[in-house]
Amino acid sequence: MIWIIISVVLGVVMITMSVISIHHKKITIAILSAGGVSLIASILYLLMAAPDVALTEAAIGSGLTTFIFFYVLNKIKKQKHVKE
Amino acid sequence: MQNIGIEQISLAVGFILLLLGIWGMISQKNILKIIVSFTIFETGINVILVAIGYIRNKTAPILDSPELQTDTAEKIVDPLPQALVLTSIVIGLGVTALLLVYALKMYKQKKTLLINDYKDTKW
Amino acid sequence: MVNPIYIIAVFLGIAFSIGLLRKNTETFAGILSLLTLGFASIVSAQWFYSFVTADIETFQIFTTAFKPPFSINLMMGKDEALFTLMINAIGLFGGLYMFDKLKKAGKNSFIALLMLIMGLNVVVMTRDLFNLFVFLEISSIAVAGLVILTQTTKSISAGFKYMIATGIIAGILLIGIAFIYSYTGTLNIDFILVQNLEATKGISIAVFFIMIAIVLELKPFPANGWGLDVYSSAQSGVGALLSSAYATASIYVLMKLLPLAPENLQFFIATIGIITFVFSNLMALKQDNPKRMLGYSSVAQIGLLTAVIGLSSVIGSYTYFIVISILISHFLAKAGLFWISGIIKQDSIKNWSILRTNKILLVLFGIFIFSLAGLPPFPSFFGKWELVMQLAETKNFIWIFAILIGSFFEIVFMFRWLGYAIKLDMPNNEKIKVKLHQLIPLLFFAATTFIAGYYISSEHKYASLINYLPLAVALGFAFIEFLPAFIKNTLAIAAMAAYYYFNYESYTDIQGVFAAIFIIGGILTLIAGYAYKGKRQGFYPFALMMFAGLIGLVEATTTLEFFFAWELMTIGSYFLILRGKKSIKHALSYMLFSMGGAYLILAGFGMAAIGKSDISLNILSNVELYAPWIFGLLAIGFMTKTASIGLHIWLPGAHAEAEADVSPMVSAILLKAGVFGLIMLFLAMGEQFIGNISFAYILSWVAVITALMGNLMAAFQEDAKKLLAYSSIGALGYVLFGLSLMSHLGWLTAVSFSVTHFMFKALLFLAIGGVVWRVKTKDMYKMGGLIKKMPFSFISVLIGIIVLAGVPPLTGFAGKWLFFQAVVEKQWFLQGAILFFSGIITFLYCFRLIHTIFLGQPKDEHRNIKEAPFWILVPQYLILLVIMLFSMLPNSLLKPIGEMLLPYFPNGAITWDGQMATTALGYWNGKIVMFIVIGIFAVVLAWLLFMNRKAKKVKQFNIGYAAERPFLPETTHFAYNFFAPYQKAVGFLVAPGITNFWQRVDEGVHSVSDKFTKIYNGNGQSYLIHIVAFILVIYLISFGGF
Amino acid sequence: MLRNSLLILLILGLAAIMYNLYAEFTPKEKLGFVAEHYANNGKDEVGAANLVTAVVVTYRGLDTLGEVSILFLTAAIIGFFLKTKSSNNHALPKVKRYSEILGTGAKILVPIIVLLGTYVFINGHLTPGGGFQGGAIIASAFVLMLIALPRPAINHRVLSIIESLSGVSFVIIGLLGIVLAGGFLDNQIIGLGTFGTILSAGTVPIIYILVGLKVGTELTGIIRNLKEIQNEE
Repeated sequence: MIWIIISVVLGVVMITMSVISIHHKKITIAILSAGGVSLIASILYLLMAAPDVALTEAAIGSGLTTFIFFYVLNKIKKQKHVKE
Repeated sequence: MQNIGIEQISLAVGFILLLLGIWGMISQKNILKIIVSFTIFETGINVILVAIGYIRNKTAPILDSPELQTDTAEKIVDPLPQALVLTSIVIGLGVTALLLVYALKMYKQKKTLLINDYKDTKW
Repeated sequence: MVNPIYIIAVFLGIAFSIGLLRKNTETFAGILSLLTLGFASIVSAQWFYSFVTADIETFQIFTTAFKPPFSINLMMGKDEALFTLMINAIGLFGGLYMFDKLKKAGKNSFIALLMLIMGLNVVVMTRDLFNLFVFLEISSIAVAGLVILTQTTKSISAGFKYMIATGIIAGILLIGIAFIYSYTGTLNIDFILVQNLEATKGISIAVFFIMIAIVLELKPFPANGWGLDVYSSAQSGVGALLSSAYATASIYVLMKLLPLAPENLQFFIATIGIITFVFSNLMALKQDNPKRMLGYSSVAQIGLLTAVIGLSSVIGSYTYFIVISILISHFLAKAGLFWISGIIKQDSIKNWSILRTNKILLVLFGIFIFSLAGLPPFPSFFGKWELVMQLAETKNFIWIFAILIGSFFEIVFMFRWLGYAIKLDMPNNEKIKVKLHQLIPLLFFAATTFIAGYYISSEHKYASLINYLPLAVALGFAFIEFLPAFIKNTLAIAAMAAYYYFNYESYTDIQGVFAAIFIIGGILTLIAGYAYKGKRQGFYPFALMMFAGLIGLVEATTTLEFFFAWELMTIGSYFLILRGKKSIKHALSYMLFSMGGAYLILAGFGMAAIGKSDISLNILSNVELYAPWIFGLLAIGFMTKTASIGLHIWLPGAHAEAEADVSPMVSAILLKAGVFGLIMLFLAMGEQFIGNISFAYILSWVAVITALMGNLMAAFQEDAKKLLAYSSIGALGYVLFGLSLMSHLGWLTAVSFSVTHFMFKALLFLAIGGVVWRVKTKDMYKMGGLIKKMPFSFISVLIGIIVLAGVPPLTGFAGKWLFFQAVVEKQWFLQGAILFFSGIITFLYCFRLIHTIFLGQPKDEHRNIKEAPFWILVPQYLILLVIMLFSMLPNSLLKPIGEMLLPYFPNGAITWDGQMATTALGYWNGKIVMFIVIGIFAVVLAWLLFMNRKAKKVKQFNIGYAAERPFLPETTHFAYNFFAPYQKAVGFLVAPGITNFWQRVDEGVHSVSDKFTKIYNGNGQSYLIHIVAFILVIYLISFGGF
Repeated sequence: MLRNSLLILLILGLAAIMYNLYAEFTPKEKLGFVAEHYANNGKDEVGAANLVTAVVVTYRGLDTLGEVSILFLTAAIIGFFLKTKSSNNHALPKVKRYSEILGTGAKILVPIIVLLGTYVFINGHLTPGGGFQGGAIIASAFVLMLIALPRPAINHRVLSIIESLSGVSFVIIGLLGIVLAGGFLDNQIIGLGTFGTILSAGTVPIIYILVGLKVGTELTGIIRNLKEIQNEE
């Protein structure tokens, strides 16, 4: 029962974060929230007896992806600077 | 309430994420936001996949303790969807990285991130 | 045999090791990649060869030591062998074609190419759903990578759109796969199929998701903007890969997974396919950019294949044959066209005339266009034929209609393009340079197109019976194009004469008459070809192709042979017409009317074969179902060739603009093909009725109006050749009317008039052609008084118009005499009256023709003009000889024809007594009439000479103008607007209403096309919305609600 | 506004379809027949304690090969995509201010993270984790270096050699499976070893090490490429 409540909470948080990441004006917040969704998803995977997936999601989904996002964003921002 | 398990909640969450992702992709104008939405879409699919393989009250398919090594089929969750998700996540990373590089290059061309500004080929 | 797993292993091994190479080793990496692709091609070719020749068993490839469904397995069967062969071949040749581009982009681009082909290989071979997903992803990512070989804003944004769209599609596919796994416990396709899936909603939706994703991969209308953008912005080499390799693999996936789908979903898939086919071809009409046009065309072709596969439960065992033949054509031709467009590098098809600077490319271009358009002898011709036959057999007429409409649109844009390339003025003096590595793939694919066509036809029960000898001879002339024209002319005449000599005995009855018109007539007109100097490239192969088609018509015993010959004749004559000046428009409209007619014929043949065990032409004589429909379709189809009113607008331009010896070929000979078809049709099916009205009766009115209008329009022409062309329309009206009488006399006139019309029209066109050759203009008011300069031509024209006008003593009169007898006998007096009236008009234009050209004052600029070329005169006098013979001895022509007709129309025949013919209404003796007329003529001539013996000759320029020069000088010429008074009286009849009608149809279709293309607004997001909406709509339709 | 409401309708429609899938889904009580086979025989057939690894590396080895190829392909595409015209220009990037603390921290952390990653993929057949996870972890170590150090000592050439060699070795091991064992990618080229120890499950750990190396170098390569284009301007 407790796991169900936890999973519901996790689910609600994930949905909220994904709404934020889609609708928030600031792109950095959006990227971070998307990473957060991934991270919480990996907790959910743990609950569903999938440690392998959890590890992968944490390392790749929330870690590397977010990182590449920021790298590109950074790059784009710099270009904007160059232009102005 | 008794019939509801983690897998159903996860399944629901997965579907909602997937729909939110599609919503983001078709409603957001910013290319980066579209890509963010795409990652959420992918996460949704992955959650669905794992949920499909889950069986209540069973453990992870890692036979590290001796009691798991007999009658294993009765004791573990389905390892196959998990294997599929691993693949799916890695593919997702590849696609996302490539999309981001596209976005970068597109920005370099036109100095804008609005998808509406890239309508050079049409009709 | 090499285990196919080595294909994958070698691909991956080489791709991985390319990373090991140092910088500046791109060439080495490229050669390595090509070797790999070559290896893969050889392996699959080897398998395919074994499957074809040795009938070996399907080979299962297991990975790991475990059997499926526990591990992934691949399969190599005949289909897999063929499809991987195609994919590897396009990889190899596409790689070769793009070699320099890939090299420039760096060694990583070779990796992308290898990965694309490797992925598609696995996609074809794998039997595991998820494995399919993974390798499909590899391929689509590789495509996205190749799109940006040249980095422009267009290509990058197109790549982005492509990635994001395929991302969504892959996601949908993955959900479907996941739920299928959840329901069946396995991912192996074969094991899923044997489980006989229950039709619970969950399973249905899962299957729906898988199928819809596969369909979306095939880029269905309207959810395909992302694909089109890639086609139009990527390099043409990549377009070729996408169109030929990727689409081929996706089609195979659809074939593989189709059994998963319930029957109604299969039907919807087919519907999506056909809609895609029709609309994409429609939208291609508006395209100016060749690559985008090819993109639309690719999408359309794949749509057609989707439809065929979706209908496989209807089409049955023929599905495979149809799919393979259409696919192979598409595969080879689309790759070829994309490659050529990469060499030309022109963004507008209007600039494609530059293609002419390279003859080889031009020929290849033509081959690919024809192959794509489904014309013989290429594979898709047989595929489309069989498709229509099977759909007709199962009474799916709407499908036939849609397929033919779509194909027709395809013809429009393909042949407009071809016409532009061959005829438009060149923008500048640029020359096309082809590198060898670009040419080799093209040559190889073009050659394969022929081989594939031959192979496909040999697989077909009836196609294998077709006599390819005449076609082969015609194509053979393509290889001796370097010889001077007179050698080729001699060879062509010899070939035709030999063919006739060896075969004439086998032609019976009416066959024999038309064989004579076609072949002997062909030889006669070919003689005029000696007048041409130089090489005359591009003439002989097509002229002979046309004659091959005509011969094939006569010899055909099955509907397929007939249709094959019909198309062949159309191709050949299209090119002959295209050779003329200002011919782009006319040649295109000729092609469109011909193909439209051909499709009607095809549909008619299809319907006639319903319930029959074979497709012999005899089936027409015992049709049970839809007989009026079949008759109507075939009759209209044939009437496009006889240029009946409403379907005639192609003719005047086409015939008038043609070369001196081509005009008689297309006007005097080619039109008879339609007559032959109609005769065959009437003989087989007899009179058909819609309600109470006989088709023959309708036809009689069409014929009458055609005759009247044709002659009227002829009278108002300023252009001598146009006058003759319109006169042909009128004359064919007479023939049609004769047929529609359905009596012995009527048919006797029709058939004998066909022969006579050949003679006088050939004579007139040759004579006028000879005049035009010298005076360099076709406008009659610019000529005059040529009788002294060109007496021989004058005599030809004189005799020609006497026959044409049906004045005694020549053979035309015999025709007219019989004709009105037949009318009276049938008691169609109203029609008869109109015909009589139009006969009077004939006198008008005949008079004008001879008067304005040969009589009156000679023009200043024609002082030093010479007689028409000798070789153009020769056939004229040969024909004159025959005319005289037939006029003296009318029974030499009429009697045998009458005897031929006896079995069909035993009543009302003429009785012959020497040269004296007797009918129910009177008698006539050709010989005596001749002598009487000649006698009268001689007396009058003598009288005139005697009276004019004191006449004084005046110098020509004994006249003067008033001071002012008129605005349009020709308006003062007496021959200009010669029949102005008549024009005032009856001119309203010839107002270009019909031309305007077709013009409006054309504009209407194009504006619809334009409207539809607007959905592709270039916005990647809109494309995503299309995809989502597409899924939703198809779901709602196929599930009937949520 | 109209457009958005139409889009919402579209999503709602899609949601209705998804709801059907959700409502029809009944939680499973037991494994499907393929999964059951894996559960019961995986231990003897493959010898890997981590059944997910057994499935990934052996039963569905071809998928994994494809997966590795996807990353490889992505890296390759990004490679030529970002290849700039002035790639011969070896002008050193401007050295910006780098945090000393970050730099030192990175120097300490990187080996630890690499070690962790290595552990994760070496033990992939026994514990959660494997080539992909380990590779990603190693890549993140390099990412840290790329951010923290002014001129990180990552040799492009070495990276690509490791990447290629591990890829080629993967294929060769797969092919050895045909020659020496049951089929392509079969893991029983060498003995299965003792169940539950490092040296068990035949070639599974070897493959996972190769995958780990390959994934790690590929991901690093992608980021390095991004970084290079960044420095170029």
